[in-house]
Amino acid sequence: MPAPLVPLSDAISRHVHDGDSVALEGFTHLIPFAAGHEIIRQRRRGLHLIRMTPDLIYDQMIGMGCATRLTFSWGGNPGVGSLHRLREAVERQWPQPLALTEFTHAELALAYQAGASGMSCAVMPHYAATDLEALPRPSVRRLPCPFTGRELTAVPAINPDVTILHAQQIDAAGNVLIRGIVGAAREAALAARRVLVTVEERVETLAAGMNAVVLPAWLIASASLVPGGAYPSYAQGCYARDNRFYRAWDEIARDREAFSAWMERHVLGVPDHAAQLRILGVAA
Amino acid sequence: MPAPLVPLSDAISRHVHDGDSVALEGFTHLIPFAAGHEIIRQRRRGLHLIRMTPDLIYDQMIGMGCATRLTFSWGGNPGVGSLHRLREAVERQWPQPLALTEFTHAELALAYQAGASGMSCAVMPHYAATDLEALPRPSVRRLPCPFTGRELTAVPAINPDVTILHAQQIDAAGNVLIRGIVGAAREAALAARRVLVTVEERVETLAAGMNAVVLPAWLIASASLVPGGAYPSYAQGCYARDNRFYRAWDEIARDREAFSAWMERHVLGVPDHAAQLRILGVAA
Amino acid sequence: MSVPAYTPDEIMTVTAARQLKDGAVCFVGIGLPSAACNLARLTHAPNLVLIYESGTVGVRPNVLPLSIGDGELAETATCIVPLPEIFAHYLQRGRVDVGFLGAAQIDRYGNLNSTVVGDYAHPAVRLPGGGGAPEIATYAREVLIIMKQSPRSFVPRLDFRTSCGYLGGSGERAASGAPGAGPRAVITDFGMLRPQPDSEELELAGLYPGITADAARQATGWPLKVAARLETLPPPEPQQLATLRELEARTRTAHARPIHIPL
Amino acid sequence: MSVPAYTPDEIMTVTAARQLKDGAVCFVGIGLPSAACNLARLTHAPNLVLIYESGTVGVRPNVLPLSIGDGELAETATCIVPLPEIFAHYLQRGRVDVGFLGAAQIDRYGNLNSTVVGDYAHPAVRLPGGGGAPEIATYAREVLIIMKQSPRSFVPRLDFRTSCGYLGGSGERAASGAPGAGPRAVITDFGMLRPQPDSEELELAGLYPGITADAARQATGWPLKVAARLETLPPPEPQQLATLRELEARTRTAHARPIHIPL
Repeated sequence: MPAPLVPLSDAISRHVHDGDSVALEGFTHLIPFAAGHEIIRQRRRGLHLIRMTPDLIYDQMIGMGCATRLTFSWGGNPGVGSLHRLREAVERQWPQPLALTEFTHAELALAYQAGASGMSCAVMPHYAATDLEALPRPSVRRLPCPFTGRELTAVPAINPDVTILHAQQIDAAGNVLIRGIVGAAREAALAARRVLVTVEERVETLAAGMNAVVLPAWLIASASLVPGGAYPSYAQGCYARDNRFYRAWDEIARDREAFSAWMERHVLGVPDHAAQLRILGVAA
Repeated sequence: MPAPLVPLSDAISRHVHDGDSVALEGFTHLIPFAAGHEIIRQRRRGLHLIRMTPDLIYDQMIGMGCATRLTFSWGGNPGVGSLHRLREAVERQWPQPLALTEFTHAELALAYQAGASGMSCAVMPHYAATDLEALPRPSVRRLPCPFTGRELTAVPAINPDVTILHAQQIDAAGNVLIRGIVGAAREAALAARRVLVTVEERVETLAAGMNAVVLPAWLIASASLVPGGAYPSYAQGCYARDNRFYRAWDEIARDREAFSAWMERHVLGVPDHAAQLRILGVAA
Repeated sequence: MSVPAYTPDEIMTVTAARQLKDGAVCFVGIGLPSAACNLARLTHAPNLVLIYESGTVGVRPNVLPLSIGDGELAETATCIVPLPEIFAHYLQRGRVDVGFLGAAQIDRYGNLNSTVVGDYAHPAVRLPGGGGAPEIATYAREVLIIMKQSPRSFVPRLDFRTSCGYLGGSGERAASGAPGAGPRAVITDFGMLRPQPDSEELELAGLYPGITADAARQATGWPLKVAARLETLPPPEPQQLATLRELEARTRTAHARPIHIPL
Repeated sequence: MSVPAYTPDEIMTVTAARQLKDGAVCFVGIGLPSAACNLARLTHAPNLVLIYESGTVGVRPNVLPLSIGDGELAETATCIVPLPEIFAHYLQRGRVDVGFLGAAQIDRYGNLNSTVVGDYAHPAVRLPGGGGAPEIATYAREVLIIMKQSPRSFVPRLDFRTSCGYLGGSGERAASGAPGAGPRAVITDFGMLRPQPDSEELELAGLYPGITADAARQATGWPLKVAARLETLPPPEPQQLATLRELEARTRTAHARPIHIPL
């Protein structure tokens, strides 16, 4: 008895609350932009955003004042440069201060994995590699390996209140297929208290090989049909990453006014993602 | 530049030595019987056998005197009953004593995972569940979680000298596809110092979806073409598990003489696995 | 006493199946538990989620597997995950509602032995060992135990505690921090034992038609207590029996099929 | 001095590509490292194994990715693994021969800063952060660093140490237990720096044609030492340049392609 597909606006309004810790995951691929934009439209505040690579979607959410805290491991525009809204929040507290909890990729992936495994923490070898460890952050601790005596790094589990993923397909029973680069999306979902998904299409039976990455329906709190929901990120087999947009964002986000105007026109000023894609000329 | 396919007898004689720790993995599915039988034919001695579920293949290797140590987590004939040769080695030291290192499934899977990750150990929550913990075994230790203070169980990494897997396909570049139930096969392979594979068939390009389980060629020390190499276990998409044989084994293995006669006729008395399959009437 | 129109295995299987609510997530063991779960799925609980420790999630087999990892499970699964994940992401993460266990020995608090009879270092009988049982016993929200009752298997003291029930009873399990609630019922060939709410000692809670409490007591190696309200468990319904027998007939045919490997 | 027939980026890329032996397993970063690795693969090292941190192993892209996870990588990979595994099973397990790094700041021992300029709590410039770099720097058997040389980036003292080079030099890295050997070379727009074997301080080891040691010194924020044998690095070969330019032309065309999403 899978939950029926619900409009994305209903899913966000029901499952994402002010002050929640929220992970919109997907490593470069399948980033749930439509869901992030709906969170902006619904003016959520005080969110603790969690993502390995904040990417443009968190740049936008941070710039629009949704977040007071960010847990991340690499905060740039991939292949392009800075996330200017993230930078301005950290460097000049605009639109408000943003508390950072910073990990390396390996640490944050492990933190999700620990959360997905019902653990309070997980361990990796420790080496004197980085000043990150010296920060006053509540993130990693050292302990000796009980077998070798060598130092280990313990990373605390992350269990987001909500994890949101975008995926290619949902079947009639509500099972969800992710095809291509998965990043730590599955671990972030399994770690979460609630899992929301947006999907490109609904099918009778998933086009999935025997060892495909499938999230069973019973792990999912809510599913919404949002074609193009990962744009300007991509959905393998559906549409490519809009590398032109990622480059163009550098200029848009560099300036507060240009940023605000873009968000006004393309996010706040539209009812949903489909309307945005039409304005951008990406969808007919 | 993948290594060319080599005869299985060459692979075993080159890569499996007396006294090695050897993991023939595959959870119920894809158990490398042909490789195990070749180890018996080459009369390896003093092996430390490692497998989550010893299954018939280790019953046979133990009964034939290959092993002096066994690391495992469940030692029965699945769905049938006892492994009589394993029992006789433990209960009556026949044909020789067998030292046991015993884990639960979750612990042994974690030990492989730690080995595959270059770790000295990995941790899981600790609960007062089992007397296994009280055994004088070099296996698990306790330590407090540095964040919550709750007790954790640390499991030491396992890094076999050799891991042997059976798989469905190898491609022209030497990459290997596993399709279906994978168990801890991949972790056991990634943990090993040397990986040997036997495969059902060689193809130009793997019949693999984007997220299929593929072992890259450069992780593999040696590959051999052995159709039917998992029999009486199975290879998904190629042939089914011979549940009749698993039931019949109960009678054969119950008695030392019947066991020795069976091994003499079907393993020592044949040049290779294909000949065994013909005698058994399984292959034409 | 009239001869019932069902075997002891059949009424055990049907009784176990009746414990399962539709939609529950079950971690299934091989043998009677597998038959019971699939019978439930084919009758009153079509949305039962069956997980086998081979990493197969959401299976809907047409015939019962002999092993925990038959190809039938892979072919009908929603997804297949590596074995480390089935324990970490599903069981340890608390996603499993019901776990099934059997064993060679059980004590009055539902603790189980599947490791050795006799001394560990010099056992009289070396049993298969823990496998997935210790973690199933710890993490499943509740556990159902299926075992034939005899003084050899229902013992006053385990030779080895492989998997925990209520430890020493009277809340000791909960105090140990074990996440799951422990054994909810032990289904035997005589009837059903349930933990007394305070002491957590197993007591006879139900009997199959025609079975006496005395018979059950004699098949138990400790002085078996009887619940204040001793239930008579219903016999299998015709439709349940028919479904189970068809399932087992299909299974026998499938398992007898000879294997042919083209070389 | 004649104008060379190649850009600084081109000779940096070709020089980096030349460091790669056929068959090596490379953990590839985006930008120049990605161009260098694919150039090597398309010329002298067809069996180079390229791993991107998005979990794509053994990729053979026809165009360069803009991001670390473009679809082109997934489509041409031998296999795709989850992100936790690419770090645990490949990098941490010691399977990576060569890791590539860049940064905003480097010091004389090859330590790198990609976190902040200024104070961490109140930074003048918030940089993207560590990402995969701290672990690449620690675990890759050897590291190649690609950075444009200037006094602002080649600094006497890092504002923040994100990733380790030789720490304080003279064996301090090895003593720390870091599994990898550390930076083997720093490839700049002037030439190449290599660690002096005893002190492990980076020294100027090679210059591109037409570049002087003085120019390189002036672009360095510490007193740059010059190796006893200062090599003149060869210019790109015509075939290398042609291959690189074709690759980049294909890339530009692909990245300029408009996206159409059917709703």
